[in-house]
Amino acid sequence: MNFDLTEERQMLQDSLRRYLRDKYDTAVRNKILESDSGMSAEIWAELAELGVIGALFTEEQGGFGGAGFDIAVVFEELGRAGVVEPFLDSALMGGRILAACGKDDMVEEVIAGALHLAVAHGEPDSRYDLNHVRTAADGTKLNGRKAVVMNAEAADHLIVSARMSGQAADTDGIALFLVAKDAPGLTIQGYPLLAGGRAAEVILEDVEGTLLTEDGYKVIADVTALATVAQCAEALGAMETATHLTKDYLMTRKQFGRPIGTFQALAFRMADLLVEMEQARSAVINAAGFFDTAKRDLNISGAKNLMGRAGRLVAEEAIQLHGGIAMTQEYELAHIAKRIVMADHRFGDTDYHLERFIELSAA
Amino acid sequence: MNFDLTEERQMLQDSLRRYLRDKYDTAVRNKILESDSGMSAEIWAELAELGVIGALFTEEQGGFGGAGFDIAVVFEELGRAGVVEPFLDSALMGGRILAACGKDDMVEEVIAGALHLAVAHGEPDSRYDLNHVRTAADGTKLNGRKAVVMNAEAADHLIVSARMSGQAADTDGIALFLVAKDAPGLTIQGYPLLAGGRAAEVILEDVEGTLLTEDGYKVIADVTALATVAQCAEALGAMETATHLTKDYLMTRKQFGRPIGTFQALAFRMADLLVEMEQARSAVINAAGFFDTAKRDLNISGAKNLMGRAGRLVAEEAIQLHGGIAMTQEYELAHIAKRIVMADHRFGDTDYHLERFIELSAA
Amino acid sequence: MDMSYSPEEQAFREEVREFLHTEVPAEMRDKIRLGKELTKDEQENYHAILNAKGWLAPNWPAEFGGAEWNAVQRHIFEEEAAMANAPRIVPFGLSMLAPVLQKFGSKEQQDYWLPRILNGDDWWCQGYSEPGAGSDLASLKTTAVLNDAGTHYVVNGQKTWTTLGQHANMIFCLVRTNKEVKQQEGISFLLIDMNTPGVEVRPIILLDGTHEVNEVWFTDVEVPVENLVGEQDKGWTYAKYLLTHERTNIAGVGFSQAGLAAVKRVAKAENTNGKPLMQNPHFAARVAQVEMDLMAMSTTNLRIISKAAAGEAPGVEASMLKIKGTVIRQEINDLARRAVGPYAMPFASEGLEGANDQIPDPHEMGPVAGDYFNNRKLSIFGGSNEIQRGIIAKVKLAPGA
Amino acid sequence: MDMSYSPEEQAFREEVREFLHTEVPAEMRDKIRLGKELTKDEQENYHAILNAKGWLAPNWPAEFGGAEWNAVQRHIFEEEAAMANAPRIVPFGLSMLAPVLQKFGSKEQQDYWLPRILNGDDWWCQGYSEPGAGSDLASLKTTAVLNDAGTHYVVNGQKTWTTLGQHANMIFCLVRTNKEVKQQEGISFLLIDMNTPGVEVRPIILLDGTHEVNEVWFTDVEVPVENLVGEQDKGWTYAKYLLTHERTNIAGVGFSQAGLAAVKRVAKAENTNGKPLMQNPHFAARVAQVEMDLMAMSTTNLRIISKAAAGEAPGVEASMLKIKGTVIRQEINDLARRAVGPYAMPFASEGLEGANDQIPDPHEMGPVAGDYFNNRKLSIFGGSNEIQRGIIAKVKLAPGA
Repeated sequence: MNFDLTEERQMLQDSLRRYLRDKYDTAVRNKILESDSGMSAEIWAELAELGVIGALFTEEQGGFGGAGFDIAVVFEELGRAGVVEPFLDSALMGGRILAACGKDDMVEEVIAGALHLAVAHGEPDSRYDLNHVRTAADGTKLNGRKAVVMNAEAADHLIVSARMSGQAADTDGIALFLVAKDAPGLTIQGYPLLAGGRAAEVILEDVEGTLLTEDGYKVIADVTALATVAQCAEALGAMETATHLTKDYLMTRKQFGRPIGTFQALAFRMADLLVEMEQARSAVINAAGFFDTAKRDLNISGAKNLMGRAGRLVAEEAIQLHGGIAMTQEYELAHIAKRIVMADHRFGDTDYHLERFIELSAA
Repeated sequence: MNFDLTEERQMLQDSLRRYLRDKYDTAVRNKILESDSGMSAEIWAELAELGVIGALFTEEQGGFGGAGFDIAVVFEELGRAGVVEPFLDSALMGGRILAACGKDDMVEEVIAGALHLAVAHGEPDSRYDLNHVRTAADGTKLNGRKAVVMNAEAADHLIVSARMSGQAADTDGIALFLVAKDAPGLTIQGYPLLAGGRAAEVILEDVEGTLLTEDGYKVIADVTALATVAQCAEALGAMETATHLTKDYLMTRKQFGRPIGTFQALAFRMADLLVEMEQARSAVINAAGFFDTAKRDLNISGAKNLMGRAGRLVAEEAIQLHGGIAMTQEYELAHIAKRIVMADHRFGDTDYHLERFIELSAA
Repeated sequence: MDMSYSPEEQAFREEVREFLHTEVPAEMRDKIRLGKELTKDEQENYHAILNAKGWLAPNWPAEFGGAEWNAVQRHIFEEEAAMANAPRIVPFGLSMLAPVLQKFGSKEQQDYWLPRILNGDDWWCQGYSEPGAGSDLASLKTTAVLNDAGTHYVVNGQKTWTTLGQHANMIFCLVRTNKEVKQQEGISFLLIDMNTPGVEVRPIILLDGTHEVNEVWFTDVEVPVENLVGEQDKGWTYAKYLLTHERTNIAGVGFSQAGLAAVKRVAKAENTNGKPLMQNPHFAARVAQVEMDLMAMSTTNLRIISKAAAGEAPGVEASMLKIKGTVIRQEINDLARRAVGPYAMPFASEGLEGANDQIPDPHEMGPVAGDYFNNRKLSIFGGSNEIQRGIIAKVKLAPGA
Repeated sequence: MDMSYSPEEQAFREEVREFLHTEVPAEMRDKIRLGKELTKDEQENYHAILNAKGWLAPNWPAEFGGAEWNAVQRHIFEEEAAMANAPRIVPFGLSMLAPVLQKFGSKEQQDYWLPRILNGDDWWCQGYSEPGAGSDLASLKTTAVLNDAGTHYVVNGQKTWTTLGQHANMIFCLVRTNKEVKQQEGISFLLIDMNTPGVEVRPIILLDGTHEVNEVWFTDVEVPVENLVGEQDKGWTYAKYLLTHERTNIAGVGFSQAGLAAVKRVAKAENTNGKPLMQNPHFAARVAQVEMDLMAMSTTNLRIISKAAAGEAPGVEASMLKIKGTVIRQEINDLARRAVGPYAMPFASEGLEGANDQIPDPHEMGPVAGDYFNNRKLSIFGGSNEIQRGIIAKVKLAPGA
């Protein structure tokens, strides 16, 4: 048993943390949030250079990592700094789908930071159910509508799931297609997201796609498992920042003549947050560490549910312990709290994973 | 709108509270707990004299109350003093079933405190489901087993539910029978209860009963509704005592040179308990006040669930805020906390009423 | 005990409901339902509609033109207004300043300012909070110094969290007029025209992108002595009077009922795993639990209202309601964001005109996640829930309590 | 990162499991499973079984006859022991007194007392807590005064919450030997023979009817000076060493795992509404939530154990584990009482011999409600969870933390 990071991962963590601390402070990030594209091409390129994307892929795939803990290390740091650039959706999900489908040349471009992707899978009435696909594939001609597609506007290609056969909720019969950003019949209605970045409603009308795989459900389920680990790690990083900001504030801010952190009721609540932080860290370790075992999904659902609960607690308590200042958009915690809570709306929320955990542990 | 007690109820409350304060202190009650019968015949007689039982019946039935608020007033006071005598099971449930079945002469005896009853309805595998009856009635010959029957040993008569027709979970086909304590074939295996009083496993082997009603489910359901109001009110009274004891202890007990109630973390938790006490009081008012309306069951389930949650919180926090002394059997809170938590095991627990509330509000 | 409304009260409820549905424009109520902010004009229009009916000042005595409703009537109105998605009355002039003027103001001040409030001639905002003071309100630092001629106070300092200050032309302020005495004894209550040179309003954008609150800066602002309310250095008493006096609707029962109804509507429409979300036992449990809590709190609220209608001033119960009421409202905001699933993520920014057209909102719930974050303020502002717990503990743990 | 056990550790686990199932009598393990208390003889028998194997003192250095297990081995043993329903080792002599003697005791004391602990010649209990002291342990008032001849201390005072004091023949005590100095600096560590005249043990019955703890009264009790451990007035240091030194198994992971397994077993058998309770979504949600929390805490525990095995002393993490561990165990006790429904109500009293025969226990869960109440102690004794929060806040809110 050993809970230390390997030397390589430790180096990656150190360099990534250093880079983000130096280059991605609140002012820089708030400027990115206000920009039209909602992301910084410069940051993207520099982080790719640093190896952030390469760490998300196995050596076989052309990267130098790709395991649960590699992904956890990267996304914890991105979460700590509240990074809004779509590494999770474009690089990790898009890239790993392409890797699973043998598109090695494109993966190479992804790792170099040169290719941007979007995964268009969820639909307006699918909520968090991965099997729920109504978008129809008539051969390679696609018709349907995709909901809240992350990074759709900036993507060079969309990866679109569509049904070749079966009913809306069947896991069989779902295929994945590659669709170029300028494909005729493709409409992308973009909008900003509360926690940063942009998404879009995507409408496909007789859009021509290139088949990636007919085993679409499995590929989506596997990459969603990876993405959920990443999302949990990102939330963990953000929660670390939230608790750090709160600790600092408690000992800086004075009321009634003393630091508010010396008021016992507040100090004890801070202690409770730190207890939950250890739980959250362990949940992420479990999700990452059991990734290549039969206990993968049980641990992922356990982690995502726990992060949903602990995340809400940390976000709300951090705001409450701060008081008014945390309500202002320009304060770092405002953005961080949004990242934490909005993580509950991706890849299944607290209740979704509660149910899944119950099912898996009954099995 | 008016939330004041009527003059009659106010008088009943005052005299009952005064009597119990004078005659039913911790030492008296702990002696009763240690006795073989687990109850005091003297207290029973004096409370009957005081009108406590009469208040549980309508004028039509020979009493002078019988409405939701009458029952709530009585049981709140009994709960406040941690009374273990079986007014709820023997007098209220037993008596009101007999009243519903037109046994006026027996009701008169109940009101006078002279007749003791036990309701033998639940069975070893029925949990909280009222419709679950396997005990079989072959004409008036009864065979089966009843679980955790309150007051069975002391009762002059048992009221036994038995199935005349249908499957184990049907609501139709359940009848109620009166069975004398010395009926041949009746076995009563008694034992003490953690929160005081006694119950028994009751085994019926070809026991002869007298039919009370063939509409047994409805009678049981109605009297269980009454009993649930009573149980909620009793728990409320006990919770009042728990919070009072805790408030007093916080301002009396000193540690690190000051009353522990001056430590902010403890003071705030006490404040939170008091907030929940207002919720609990209102829940009981709702359960009692909507008793004769179409919203009866919704409000009862809402109240029982809320009391289950608030009760657990109050019991656990009262113990925790006290510290070690609350762990000792002889301290008043120990008994009171048991009364509060064990209330969750009668007439459906927190989850049972959560589900019932969901069903009723979807209807 | 009697838990029903009297026939008169029921008739009043019908009248209110009818009025809100016929007189308040549907577009206005749609905006409220979708969580959009009203423009200043719309808000003033709503006030005018109520004023025409004589209902704008329910809590004012009749002598000043108020409706003189009792607590039950006010509760009925608030409940109906919330269910009808009617706007809130902007409270600063009507229920925060007016009671102070009516109790402590001079005859001249009453005659001049009160009709203007009813007619909408002034838009008032409140200048209490200061940066660095937080819950410790009495530590405020904005100073007012009487000039040598004794004609004007000269005000310097900064107020913050000034709600809707961007619309206001008048602000009532607590200012420090004496530094030599105990904090609470050197504070005065001043009425300040925001068009006076030296007053500057700077927006604060909240974490959901909304512009509700502001900073107000004062640099050598001259305020005529006629605008002092009551006596100099007695302002803290007036402000405290207000805090204990005007605590109705603190529970926000109506808002919670409306919010919960909206959540249920969505949860019946939204599907998960092939079934309506409302049939998912875990979501249903969340809804049921908050509904049971709300049913209980609603009765607590009525208990206090019924006491208030009988002339008893609510004491520490107001603090209890504040805590429970905000917890429940925030829980309902949390349910709303859960209910819409991934559609909680889009950012409907009021700041970007026209930019919201493309924001998908299939359930017409408005910016649920934004509201969730925005309403974290409920437990922070207006006496944080920690302050309320302190009040409860102080009262209830006092000897003999 | 590597979350698996090494082959050696797995082999050790197998050995432990085999040993517990073959060497520990089944009747003994049944009693534990059913929540019954062991007799003194049974407890001593268990110790003897472990001692014969050389496993009675896992944390002692080999020079004193200990097994010298590392933290991972100890964790494996604790986990297996809990799953096998093996008894707990009575810790007072073995893991509470012994480390103090080994570190601060004289050679004579070590040579005399340590073998007696292993052999079960003495049953030790702990005399720290006093009535009125509670969490403020250092305020203790029991005095020890050296007699004029310098041969004996004369002890007067009262200890309380003395676990299993009814079985003990020896007690190690903190006593006040100097009232003139700071509280913490006038305390000494004494070994007292409970058969000395003037020692009286009075039972305390806990709220579930069990007799686990006692009051111990001292009236002019003469204790030979040879029984002073270390230096006079330095006892507080020794006690604190113990508190920070011996904190393994603070999380109680094994107990929680065994408890949760029992709850699941019942919930699969118990029916509600025609289906196993385990299929009731609300009960299933309670079980799942505590299981997820336990999975995470178990990893936190392993993280700390793995650090400890590498020689790092656990710091504030021990306080965090104490809080989370007790909350989870108490939650599982709560689930157990829920699971059995109305059968939680009967009172299985140890006090009444033979009286338990008629107590129905269809699921063989033992006195679940009694255990629920009894285990409220977990968050009170051994440094209450409030004390732990204070420690965490003190460390983590310190400048630079």
